[in-house]
Amino acid sequence: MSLSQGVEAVESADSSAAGPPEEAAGGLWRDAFRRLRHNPTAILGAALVTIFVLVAIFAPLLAPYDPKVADLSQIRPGDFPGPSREHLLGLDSQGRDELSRIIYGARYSLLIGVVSLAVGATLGVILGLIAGAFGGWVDSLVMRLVDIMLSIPGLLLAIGIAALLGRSLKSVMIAIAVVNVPVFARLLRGSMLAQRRSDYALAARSLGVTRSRIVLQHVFPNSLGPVIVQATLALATAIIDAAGLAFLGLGSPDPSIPEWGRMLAETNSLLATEPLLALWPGLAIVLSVLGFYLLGEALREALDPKLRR
Amino acid sequence: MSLLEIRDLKVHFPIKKGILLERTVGHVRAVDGVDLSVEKGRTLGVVGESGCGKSTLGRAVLQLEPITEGSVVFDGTDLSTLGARDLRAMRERMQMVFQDPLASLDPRQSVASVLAEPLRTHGHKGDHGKRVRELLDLVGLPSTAANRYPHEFSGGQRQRVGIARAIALSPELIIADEPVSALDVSIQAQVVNLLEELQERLGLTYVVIAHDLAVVRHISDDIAVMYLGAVVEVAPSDGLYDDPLHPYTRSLLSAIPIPDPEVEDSRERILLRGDIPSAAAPPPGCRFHTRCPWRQPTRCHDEVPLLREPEGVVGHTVACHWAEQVRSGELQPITSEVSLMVDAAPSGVSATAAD
Amino acid sequence: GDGGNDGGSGGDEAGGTMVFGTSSDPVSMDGAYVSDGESLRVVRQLFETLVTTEPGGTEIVPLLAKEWESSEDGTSWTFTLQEGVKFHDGTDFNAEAVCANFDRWYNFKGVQQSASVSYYWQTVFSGYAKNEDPALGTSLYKDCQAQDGKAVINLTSASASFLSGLALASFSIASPEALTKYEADKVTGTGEEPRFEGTFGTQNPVGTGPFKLETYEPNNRLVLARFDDYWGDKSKLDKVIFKPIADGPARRQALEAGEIQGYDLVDPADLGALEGAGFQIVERPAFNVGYVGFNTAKKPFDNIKIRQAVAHALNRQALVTAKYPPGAEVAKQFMPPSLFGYASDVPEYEYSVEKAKALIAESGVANPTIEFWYPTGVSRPYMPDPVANFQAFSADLTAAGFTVVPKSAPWNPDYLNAVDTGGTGMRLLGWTGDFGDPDNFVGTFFRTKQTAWGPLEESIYTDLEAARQEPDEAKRTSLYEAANKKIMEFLPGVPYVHTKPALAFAKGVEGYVPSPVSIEDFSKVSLSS
Amino acid sequence: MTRVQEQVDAIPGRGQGAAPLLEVRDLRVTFKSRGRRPVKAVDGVSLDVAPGATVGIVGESGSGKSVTSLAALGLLGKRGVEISGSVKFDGDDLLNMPEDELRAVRGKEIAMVFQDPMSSLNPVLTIGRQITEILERHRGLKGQDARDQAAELLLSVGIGDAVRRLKSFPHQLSGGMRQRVMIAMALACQPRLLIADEPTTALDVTISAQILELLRSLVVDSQTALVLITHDLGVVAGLCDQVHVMYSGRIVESAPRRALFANPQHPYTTGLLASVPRLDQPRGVPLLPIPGSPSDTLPWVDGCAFAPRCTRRVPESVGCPPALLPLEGSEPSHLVRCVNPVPEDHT
Amino acid sequence: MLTFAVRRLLLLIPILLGLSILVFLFVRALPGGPETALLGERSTPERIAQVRAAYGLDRPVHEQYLSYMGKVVKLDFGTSIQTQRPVSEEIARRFKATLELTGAAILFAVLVGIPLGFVAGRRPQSWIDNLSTVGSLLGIAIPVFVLGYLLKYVFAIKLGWFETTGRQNVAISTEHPTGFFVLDGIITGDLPAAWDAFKHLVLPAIALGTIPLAIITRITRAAVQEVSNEDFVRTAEAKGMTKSVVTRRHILRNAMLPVVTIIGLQTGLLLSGAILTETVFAFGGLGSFMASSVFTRDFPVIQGGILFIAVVFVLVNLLVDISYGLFDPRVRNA
Ligand SMILES: Nc1ncnc2c1ncn2[C@@H]1O[C@H](COP(=O)(O)OP(=O)(O)OP(=O)(O)O)[C@@H](O)[C@H]1O
Ligand SMILES: Nc1ncnc2c1ncn2[C@@H]1O[C@H](COP(=O)(O)OP(=O)(O)OP(=O)(O)O)[C@@H](O)[C@H]1O
Ligand SMILES: [Mg+2]
Ligand SMILES: [Mg+2]
Repeated sequence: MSLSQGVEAVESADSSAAGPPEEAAGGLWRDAFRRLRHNPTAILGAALVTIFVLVAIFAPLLAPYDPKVADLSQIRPGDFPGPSREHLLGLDSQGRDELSRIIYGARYSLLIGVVSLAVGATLGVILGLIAGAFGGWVDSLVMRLVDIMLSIPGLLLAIGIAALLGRSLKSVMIAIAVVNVPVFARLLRGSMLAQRRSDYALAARSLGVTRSRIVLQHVFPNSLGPVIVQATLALATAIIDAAGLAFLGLGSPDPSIPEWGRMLAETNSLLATEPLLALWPGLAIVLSVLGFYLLGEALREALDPKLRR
Repeated sequence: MSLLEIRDLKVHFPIKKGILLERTVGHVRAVDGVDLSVEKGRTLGVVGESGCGKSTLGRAVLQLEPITEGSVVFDGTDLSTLGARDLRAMRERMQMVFQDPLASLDPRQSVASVLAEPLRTHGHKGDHGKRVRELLDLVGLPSTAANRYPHEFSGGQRQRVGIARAIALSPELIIADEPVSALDVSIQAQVVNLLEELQERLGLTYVVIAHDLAVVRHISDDIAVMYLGAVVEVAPSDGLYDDPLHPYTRSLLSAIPIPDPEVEDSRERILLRGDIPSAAAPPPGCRFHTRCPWRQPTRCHDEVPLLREPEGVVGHTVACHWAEQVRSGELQPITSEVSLMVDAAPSGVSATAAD
Repeated sequence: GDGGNDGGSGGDEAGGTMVFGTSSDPVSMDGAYVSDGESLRVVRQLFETLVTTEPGGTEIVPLLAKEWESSEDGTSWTFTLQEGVKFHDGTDFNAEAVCANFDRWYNFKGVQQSASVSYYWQTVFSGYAKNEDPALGTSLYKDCQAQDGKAVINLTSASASFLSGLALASFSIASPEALTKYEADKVTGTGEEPRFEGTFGTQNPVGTGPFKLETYEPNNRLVLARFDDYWGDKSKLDKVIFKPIADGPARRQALEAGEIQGYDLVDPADLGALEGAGFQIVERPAFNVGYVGFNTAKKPFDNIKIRQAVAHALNRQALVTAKYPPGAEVAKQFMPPSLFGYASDVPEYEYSVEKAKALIAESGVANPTIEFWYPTGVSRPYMPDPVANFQAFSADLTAAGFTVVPKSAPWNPDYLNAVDTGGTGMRLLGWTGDFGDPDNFVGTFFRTKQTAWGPLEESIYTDLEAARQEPDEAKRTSLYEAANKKIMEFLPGVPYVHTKPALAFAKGVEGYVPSPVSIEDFSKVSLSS
Repeated sequence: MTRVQEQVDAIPGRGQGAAPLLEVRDLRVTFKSRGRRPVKAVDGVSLDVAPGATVGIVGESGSGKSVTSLAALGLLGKRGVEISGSVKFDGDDLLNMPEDELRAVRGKEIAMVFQDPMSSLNPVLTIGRQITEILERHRGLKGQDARDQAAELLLSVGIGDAVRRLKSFPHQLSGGMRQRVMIAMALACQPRLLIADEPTTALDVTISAQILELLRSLVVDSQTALVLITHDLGVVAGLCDQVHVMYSGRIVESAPRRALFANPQHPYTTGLLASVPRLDQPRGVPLLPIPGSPSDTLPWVDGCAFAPRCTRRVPESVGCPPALLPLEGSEPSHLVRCVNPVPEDHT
Repeated sequence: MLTFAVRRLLLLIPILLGLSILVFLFVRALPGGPETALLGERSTPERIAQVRAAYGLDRPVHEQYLSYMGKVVKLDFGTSIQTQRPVSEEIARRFKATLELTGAAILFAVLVGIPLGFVAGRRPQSWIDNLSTVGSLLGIAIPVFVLGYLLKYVFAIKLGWFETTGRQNVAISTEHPTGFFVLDGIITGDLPAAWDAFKHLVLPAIALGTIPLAIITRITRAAVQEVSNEDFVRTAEAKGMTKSVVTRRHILRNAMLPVVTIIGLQTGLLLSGAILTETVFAFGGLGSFMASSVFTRDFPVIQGGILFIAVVFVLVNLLVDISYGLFDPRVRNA
């Protein structure tokens, strides 16, 4: 049989097999994205996250008042004016507009989440990359370090680091970042080890591609899927962790910064008298965290090789 | 001189155990003393059952697996003497096609990038895009395929991409490890034909590894039958089916179903007992003796048979002490009533079944 | 709730068990080693001092000493002791025992001399027999003699505050036998780790108080039982249990749930709600001051105009109204009005943003920047919520044109450490009086030069030292009045509040008498159901 | 949305004597999941299995072989699946049977052996437990009785040292042995019908030969009806009485095996035969591949699903789907679904 | 299995060594340093020098480290600055509280999470599945301390069912032979005491157990869904097994494997949560103690405590791995 016949056959097959044009082309990620678009969970998550990000960006336009300007005149111990027409969510314990603080809070919470995640994930990925790329004793060394970090409860580690660096928003972010490092390192390394054993890595070797190139061009990008999923989830937990640190008295030394975790932590004594003040930041945290989690879980599903054709 | 010369090749994987410091407590003898040679322009088929070391052999030839002992001489160069840089350069001349076409393609690389990678790696100048289109044409894919990704193709098309990658550098030797076994039956032939066609056009030398004897026979000039890490028989393709010398080859041939009721109903079937022994602890003597229906009380269990040309046969080697006797019918397989007892007594029992 | 009385031993009507929520376990029950309120509260129930304060006041009244007299020059004090008093271990209380205790304190060595270990001895008596730290002064204490059942204590110089100081729980008389037996002084080796190896302070405190220790399970409960051989009026309660609950809101919830019958330092924000829910609120007389302190060694606080600008910028009244319970008042000077020596005509700095701005302009400091410190992890009577105070003041200062750099640290040790080493330019702090003497307020702050405050006007130091030594009550009063004026002119800080700290009790708890100096006796408390 | 079928299919396997044991009529299975186009996995399959008969179903991956058998036994679950048609076993309609009754039939009257013996055995239970549970369930055997019986079953499928083997876990056995265990389980209650879904595909040739031999001797000899699903024409050639060839959810050709191999009529069947190399033929015979891939199909409503790959494609192939009917002049039991069948002398 | 256990325990040695060095350096890097903690409010340079000498802080760090490790080997971790009692004693007592709390939390999470996840996994997209999804996401998103206050407010103060603080009514005098209060009550036959300790345990355990509950529910759900599609489940169905046998014996047992792993991984998370929970409920455990030790620079406690926690962490994971063998014969025979 002739070669041309094969070509023809395939081409004829092409024309008949091609689905709707939107499904015709695209890489792995585009494929995952396509699947995300059909997933209501992902849409809900993405919507929540989008709202969150938009609020953070446009806070100055949205907030009716300056979140830091206090007016003690209406405040009495254990008695703060609740929601009213001027202040939709009422006043906080310092006589500031709660709504404006919640709106600005999106900025700080996003900032904490993104910065701590960026730092933690980057360091973790670098460690994981080193371990996964070199293997052998380098791998053992890195992994023992990771084991050590993992054997300290995360919050305790964060407390320690925040204590070491002194009180500031920066040290909170670094503390949360450090807690994330071993998680990302281990995740990436595991996923790289699996990818390194794959046939396409072997194929690249047989082509004579250098080891560093195989690792950086093939193995590493293909190992990033779980890391990205984890990143979404870590973004969510960073906000909660910041709240925990604030509860324990670690956080920015400027208490007028409207950061949700701190706002929530500070209302713990008001829960019985002014439950609404705890409700707003609590709701904000829950919704944004929910958004990231839903997105993360949907992404996990979309990237799951088992669910791929 | 042969293009590829494999001499007493051994690949042993250490089995590690230990509490803190790992000790090697044994070896999986995946390939255990293989001698083979392939002439330029010819095709060597390697068959054998799962786990017998076919893939390991293939990878070891391409230096993708650390070699324990022996040597691989390619076009007069002993590959193990090459440094990393020279070896990489040498890879231009020998390539591999993999069993699972999807797994062997980086899911994030477009076909164009897959095919351009070898060119880039080996510093080929010129228009890579043109070469990519050429290659796609050569393996029968439309040039529109270049911008697509592996998961968007069918199995057969993916394997075409894999083959295109292998021939991108115009190698002399291609090792194809189960190139069709992951494909649907109806398209296996497409790929087999493509391989043959390319060999003709480009003057390639093939080592084709497969467990499907029929496919191997179709494509190969010579066939090596492997059992538990060792080659037990090497023969020209036509000779093997007509005149199988090794008891294992005989059983293998008889076990392969043939899509013809007439043949199936009439042919004699030699059923082997039990499973393949572990490659970590191969039986002493002849590796096959635990399952061999022609097993003899002497020699088989204590003397390792060497690959040899039995009397009266030319160009056909076999590793069996009793090859002549088996061939002449002097020795008959031990038969009994259809017995399905397969893993108890070590004695070889086989069943002849006829419908 | 019904939890409190379960399992109590009392069948008799007057008895019962009261559970009191504390913020922490006592550091030690050996009064000589402690200075924190939670420890002293327990020590008060187990031990007694020679003299004490009147219930609810600061006047000195007899306790283990029936009466006392001092020599003309005020250096020799003779205490006539109660008779028939027994320690919990059955040994007799007598003059020898008194002297043994004083000599023990006087002869503290090594780590025992650390200010954090024997703080009040240093406050009242300055030094020891052999000072190991040259910075410590000559000891006020000379010796003690037991004469005819009386204890005679000789001092090296006269001290007006000696007698009121003796009411401090740190000068509780312990059983000398028990002190030896339970190795109270065994603080492992000089120069080795400061390990309190003896069990006197942890498991075997033996005093003469109305209660004796029954069980102490750190972190869980500390149970005191009535001492049946008590020389005075025996306790009405069978038992008092101190339950540590570090978290403030958790204490409140425990009271609401009926798990405890009382707790101290109620958050002002909770007062209304608790009262509304039928709990009793008991207020201590205001005997404290909350202030914003400057370090005059640091710029820009070396500039009097800046200090004055800050004083005018702070809206103290607004803060006190918003964040302190009713009854709190804006402070005008560094001691409470109830104390003698309080001056009626100190300079006042009313809230005025304009004046503040004008003063800044006058000061010549362009764009004054202030490092403003506040503590975390602490709630004090004078600042129940430091963060709230900080935020309010910080906003005021910003409004007046200051740039505020927020600084904070955990109360202990970081914040206090930063204050003491002079690291804080401007800080939130305050003071609760230990005994009824102005020296315990202004004297503590300004009698000696302290790094925390930086250099003050020299005459303030000398004036306060003279006032302390002055034996004549009337003269002392006017000396302190003058000093207070001078201080408020110099303005080393801005006092802003005197507040009435509150305790909350469940219904049925009766007879708890709050004291300005926290000398409060649980044996007078009774439960009615 | 389906066009009314104009021609009526003949029933493959019918008319071979006794009343059929299994009677499948117009079985249709459609998978529907959110956000995807519905998949018609099985589209109007009808077939009969006579008592004691051995029936082969051949077809490529995805042709609907497994789904047919799973649907018949109610093993597809309910979510996202639409099943229509009828499946009668010994006269009882399996598709409409109450769940409990169906469970009583499965394993007892109808047993199954699946393709992958590793994943088809529960990894955390001993094989003894997995055999005895079926004895408990359907034969009321308990304790030692059940264990004795299980050991006997193991012996009967050729596993020696059965008592000890009962305590093994699946991962401790080789692939061949696992498949024997699967067969032992299937035969535990002497079912009247055994459905073996690619029972040897995952195994080596020599082991596969053992298993097929085992099936032959146990099933065929005991008059158990066998439905053998495979993609290997060689396997059916040696074992089956009647063979059904499936393509894209439909039976495209159905014949007694000798007739099928001697005279294949559907282009797909011929194509399949011509595309695999045969050991018994000279080496030089060229392979004639079927172009395209199995996923290149027309929706059935538009005609023959094989048309895109078919070399004998004629304009009529596209349009109304052809019916499954005997060709004029050939045996009535040889049915084909093609508008342009392969003439007898094609080779 | 035994060599596996021994191997894991030996792996603990490098971890502990590395950890001890890191913690040692950490403590010495803390601003202020341990001497501040010791001296408190009134420190002078002279006294600082004195204390530094007393603690050997003026010696080279490696010497300090060696002498510290010398004591650690004898299980002497020094004296707590906060409480003036031996660190080992403090840790031991508080750890029992933490263990009781975390144990109860995990029990709660497992007992509720597995059945919930199971039902959700068997009936995907049903109302109970959606409820469990939303519920578990909420559970993950609510900070532990908020939940703690909330639970107390509703169940202790408003409804009066449970207690808000501590581990047992302080008026109850009972023996504590084991240090686990509920167990102690049962052992000594003092059932009211056990009941009371239980009432104290419920709310903190729920607060702490909510995140693990959420995670276990999610994992169980996913595992059940995955296992339900496994071939061997189809085999069991084909064998005609009853529905309950299929779900229990075949699906649940296999679905437990990832759940067991997750339970092990929760240890770190639980100890983190315990810091907050113990604070809110005044539970007197190790977590809140460690946190306050960092704040107060109680360096003997920080050093000893972290080593101890690391050992616990590794042991728990070892235990999980071993119990994994109980569920999975493939691991057992490996
Ligand atoms: N990296 C490795 N480490 C240890 N053992 C190995 C390794 N690779 C292969 N083996 C073992 O070597 C033996 C031969 O394996 P190989 O993959 O070469 O067999 P094969 O003939 O290709 O089998 P198949 O047909 O299943 O692909 C097997 O027993 C296998 O388990
Ligand atoms: N649960 C399912 N959901 C959606 N589609 C399914 C499902 N199960 C099977 N299919 C589809 O039904 C078609 C027929 O599948 P089936 O498993 O019956 O094929 P088969 O002939 O047994 O193939 P193989 O040889 O690969 O086992 C395929 O296209 C498959 O993708
Ligand atoms: Mg292989
Ligand atoms: Mg199938």
